[in-house]
Amino acid sequence: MTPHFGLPEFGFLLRGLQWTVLLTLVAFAGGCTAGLAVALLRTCGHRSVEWITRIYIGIFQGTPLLLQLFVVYYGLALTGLKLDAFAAVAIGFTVNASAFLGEIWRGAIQAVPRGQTEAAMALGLHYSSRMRDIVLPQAIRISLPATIGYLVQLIKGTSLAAIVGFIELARAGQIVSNQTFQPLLVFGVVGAMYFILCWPLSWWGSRMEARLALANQR
Amino acid sequence: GTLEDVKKKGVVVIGIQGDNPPWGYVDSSGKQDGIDADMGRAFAEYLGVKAEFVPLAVANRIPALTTGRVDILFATMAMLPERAKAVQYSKPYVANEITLVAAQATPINSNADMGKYVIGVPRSSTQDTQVTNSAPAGTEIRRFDDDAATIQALLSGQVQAVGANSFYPQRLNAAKPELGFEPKLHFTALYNGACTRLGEKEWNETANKFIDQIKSNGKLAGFYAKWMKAPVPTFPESIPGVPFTAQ
Amino acid sequence: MGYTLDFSVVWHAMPALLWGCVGTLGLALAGMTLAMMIGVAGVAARDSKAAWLRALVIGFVETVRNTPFLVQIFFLFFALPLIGLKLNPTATAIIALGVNGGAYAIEIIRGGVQSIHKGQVEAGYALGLHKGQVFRFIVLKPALRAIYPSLTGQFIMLTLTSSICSAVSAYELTSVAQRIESDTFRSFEVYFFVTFLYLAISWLLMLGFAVVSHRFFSYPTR
Amino acid sequence: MIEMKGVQKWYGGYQALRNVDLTVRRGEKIVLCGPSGSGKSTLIRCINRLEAIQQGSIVVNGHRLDDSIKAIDVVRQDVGMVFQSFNLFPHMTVLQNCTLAPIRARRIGRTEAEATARKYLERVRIGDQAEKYPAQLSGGQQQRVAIARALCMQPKVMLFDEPTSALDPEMVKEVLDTMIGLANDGMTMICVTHEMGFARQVADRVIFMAEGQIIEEGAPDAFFREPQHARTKQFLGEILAHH
Amino acid sequence: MIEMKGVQKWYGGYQALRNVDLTVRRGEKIVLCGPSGSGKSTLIRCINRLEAIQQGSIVVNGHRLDDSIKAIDVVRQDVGMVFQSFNLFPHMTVLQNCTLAPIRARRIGRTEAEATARKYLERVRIGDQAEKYPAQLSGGQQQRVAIARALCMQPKVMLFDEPTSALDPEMVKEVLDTMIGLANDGMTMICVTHEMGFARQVADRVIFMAEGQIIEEGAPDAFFREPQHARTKQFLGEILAHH
Ligand SMILES: Nc1ncnc2c1ncn2[C@@H]1O[C@H](COP(=O)(O)OP(=O)(O)OP(=O)(O)O)[C@@H](O)[C@H]1O
Ligand SMILES: Nc1ncnc2c1ncn2[C@@H]1O[C@H](COP(=O)(O)OP(=O)(O)OP(=O)(O)O)[C@@H](O)[C@H]1O
Ligand SMILES: [Mg+2]
Ligand SMILES: [Mg+2]
Repeated sequence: MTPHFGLPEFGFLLRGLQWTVLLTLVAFAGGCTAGLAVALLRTCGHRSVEWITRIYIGIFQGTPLLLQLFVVYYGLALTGLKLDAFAAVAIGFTVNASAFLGEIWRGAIQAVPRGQTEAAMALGLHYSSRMRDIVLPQAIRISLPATIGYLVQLIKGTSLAAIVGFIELARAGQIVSNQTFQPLLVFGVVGAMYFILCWPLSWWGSRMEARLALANQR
Repeated sequence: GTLEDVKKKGVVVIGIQGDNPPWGYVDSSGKQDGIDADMGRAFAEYLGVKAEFVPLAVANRIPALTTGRVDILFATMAMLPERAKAVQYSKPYVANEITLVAAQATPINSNADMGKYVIGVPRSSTQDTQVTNSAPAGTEIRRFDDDAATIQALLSGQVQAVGANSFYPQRLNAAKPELGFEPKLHFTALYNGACTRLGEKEWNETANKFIDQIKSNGKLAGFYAKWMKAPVPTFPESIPGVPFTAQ
Repeated sequence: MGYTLDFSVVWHAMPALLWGCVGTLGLALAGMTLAMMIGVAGVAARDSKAAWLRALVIGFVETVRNTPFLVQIFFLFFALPLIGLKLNPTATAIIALGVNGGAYAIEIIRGGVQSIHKGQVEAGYALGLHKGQVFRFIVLKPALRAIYPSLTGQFIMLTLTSSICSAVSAYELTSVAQRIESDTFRSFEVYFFVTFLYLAISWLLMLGFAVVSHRFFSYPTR
Repeated sequence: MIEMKGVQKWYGGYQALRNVDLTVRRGEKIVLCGPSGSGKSTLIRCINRLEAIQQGSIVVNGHRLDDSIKAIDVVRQDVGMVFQSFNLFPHMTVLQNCTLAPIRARRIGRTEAEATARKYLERVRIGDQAEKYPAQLSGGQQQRVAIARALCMQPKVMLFDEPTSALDPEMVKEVLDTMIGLANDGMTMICVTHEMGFARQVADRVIFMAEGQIIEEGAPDAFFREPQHARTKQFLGEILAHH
Repeated sequence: MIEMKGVQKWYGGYQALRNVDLTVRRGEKIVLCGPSGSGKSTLIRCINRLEAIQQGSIVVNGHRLDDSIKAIDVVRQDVGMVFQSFNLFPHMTVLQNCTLAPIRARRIGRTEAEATARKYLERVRIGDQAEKYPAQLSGGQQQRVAIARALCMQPKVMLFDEPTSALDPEMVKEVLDTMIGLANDGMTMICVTHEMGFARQVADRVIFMAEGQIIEEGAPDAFFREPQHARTKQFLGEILAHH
């Protein structure tokens, strides 16, 4: 009845880890796409559009992700749009990520010196070329550390998908802990797994940040 | 969807608990197991479709049903009048006893004694309702997300007693036999039923017919022997405030 | 499906929900205070001469930043009793929030100190000020001003993170909401409204931060 | 070539240009000077519509600048601009800096664009640096790349906004020499600068601005020898005092 | 007043000062010039111990600079420094900038410190700006505040590191005038600058550095008229070419 924490349990956690990775990838891909749109709208120059985007960002940054998932999961179901849990979570994470990434990238776009845009305009380049060839490549470089930082948040945030029934890493940990009565060991292993997933990213991010800071000093 | 939709799709979506052995839990190989899982599989077989399990946290069971995310709940749903206002119960298929469990050394002999201790319960569970109603005013009741955290809280000493179902002692003693966990107070005997949405007659009738069938053909006795190590008890003909059939 | 929205349950539960807001704000503010203390102490330790102390701080920061809050708070709640430290859920929650926020604060404050132009520090030394005086009078205020947005942003996140403290039965808005939901089964209405309450809390906090910023950090820059 | 008439420009409540009239003939070289904040940058930025004007008209090479995207496009392709702070694109090599606009805006093929770019890079004596990134060049080299980049669009007019003032003293000369070469080739130029040696050497006219207005103008010799206005005298006095 | 003997300074493996000897008498005014990277800043930063030296000795006003905090303290109170980029404290008003060090380092009372500060602010003709923040001032005004701030510590020597090179041309004069005033009052000064007019007017000696060494020195007239070294000639040629 009460197995000890052994290989099968470890395997179970690993399967949870797979879900964590998958959810992260989906959320990040969705968030990047939508976030780019948010960032562009937020810097488009039309007062009203910028304000609407700003409120959108404010709402999703100002409420817990946990509750956003609840509302998406139950709220969309009420409108008759009955998505499976995966789609609901994907939408929830995407929307949340788009707000955070949108804000990060807005900052980066605005951090590209104004002279760059002016030089591009003076050369007769249009908005699409200015963004694609001049501003975004530089903005992405500037925003990379923050973007990676957010990716780490996202990985950790996927633990909240448990509330709509996903057995991802954190939930798997709870289940195993409940079966084995070894919470410290189990949460230790779970924590270590998150750490192994996140730490290389964090490390990469801070290295990038240090390099950028160095480049800016010059 | 409707019963017809389900049959057409060939899959019935069943809400179940994911981490509450031996009722409903996911085992280490990722398979849904427990007495509720066996019930669910038997039900799917009865319909002639495949079973798809959605593991739900305690607090999500009813919303998942009412918003149509699952077709039916076999999810340790105790039959309580206030819940019957939100969901349609079937006839009972399993019995459960709600008690207050503490270590042997903890002297609790009456409801009034609960006031001296910190009591843990899983939030929004039957235990929560029972302990909240029986404990003297001012008792410190801590509510956790699920049975797992509640049991953990008792084991780690964060609480001194927990509102328990029939299986808590067994699991607590497996973890720390030296403390000799035992039921101190008996609150109520409860019966669990399958849940469908209110007003959906067809689902309710089907569930009842299914339960009648496994009671008579010995299948339920098999589940009981496997999970409860006990014979099937006699179920009441009616429970006040909890209709078994859709009006 | 026949589900009609009914927000009256939310209305009836209003007092309880508002008390939940108070609980959340209390946890958040206490957590921020602790986080700030850990942050400042951590920055000092991070640049100390003792290698072991630096390694300790780095290890602490990396561990906290790379594991989920849920795992951290579980660990604190179930592990601290093993060493005989049995804290109530509120204390656990505050410590968990403080430790989590503190790790981020260390990095943010450090960035702020580093962002101060070297010339400022040199000008201080050239005027005959000592190391401590240079930090207190010349570095601190501009550094705090530089990091104010990220620090307060992190504190807003901390406030939202406190919703996870319901997992160890701490008293705050989400746990209140879950109680109400389980009494009424009106999940969507309750969660929708509670989401709105969080929005109000975080916007209120932002307003507060803006006022503080205006009061203490409003000197003109180019 | 360029005709500004009654141009008025406000930044919010602040009037940066007051009723400016200016005509520049083809091939003419104009040097614009004046105290800081007098509106020199604003004036030349209006010519290629980096700033919109509120009143008056600007006609460049026969095209009247209005709000239409088309007019702006045509004018920007005819007008090259060099900034004080170079504004090279740091993530592109020198060659890419020079070919981007011809390829994207003029829709010229890459091979042709690169050939043109190399020609102009040679012209500013920096042909061997084509594969480097801006950060790998000295300030003077960067500014010459910026000039080549503008030339690659084969503009009819070149605008310079204090092209040497961000340079170390030792590098000023190489940039000025490049500009003198350009002037000798007959390019129409408007140049904001305080390099009075340069003004003497190439300018057809020196224009002095103060407080958003053109105060005085004249051939360099006359302008420096006997400035008419008190404001001009004061300014020239300060500029030349400690040289 | 200042005596440097056999000073050697390394940044890691790079030697920034090579065997520098320099004696400055009380009241003497020295102008230091030389190409970028030649070690001018490094030299004067060693004098108030913003940089530590690896070999040689520096004696300032009778105090030998060693690693002791006390020696550093005494010397820093005797030596005022003005930086190229002003380095005013942005979160303090002009007056607070000027009183901070007297109050904290010299432990003078606030009233007295403010009186002194106002005196020196008047002296640099900026007394009416005392309540403003640095960001609200022009570059020239900021630099004058920086000078006043240094003077408030009543130093015996003033070091200037290219005090005018971050300024717009029009503002250079006001700062140079302030420095000339200071020189005429008899302050001992070491000044890194390329303002040759200033050097001619006030310097007792001009010192030319290259590659971490003092190459040549002399009275300004002789120095500019007939520099001895090829390196000096080349440098002066470039500096003076387009003026
Ligand atoms: N984007 C802007 N918003 C508001 N005011 C501006 C803006 N750009 C310039 N100004 C103001 O317009 C006036 C003219 O500015 P402009 O840059 O044209 O001066 P300038 O003659 O080029 O000076 P400088 O020699 O310092 O470059 C200045 O007072 C300036 O403060
Ligand atoms: N902190 C440092 N670390 C390493 N090298 C340095 C440092 N500071 C200066 N150097 C090097 O020492 C040399 C002398 O620098 P210094 O700043 O004294 O030159 P400078 O004569 O003042 O030049 P400039 O006219 O550009 O200010 C240069 O080659 C410089 O790169
Ligand atoms: Mg300008
Ligand atoms: Mg220097």
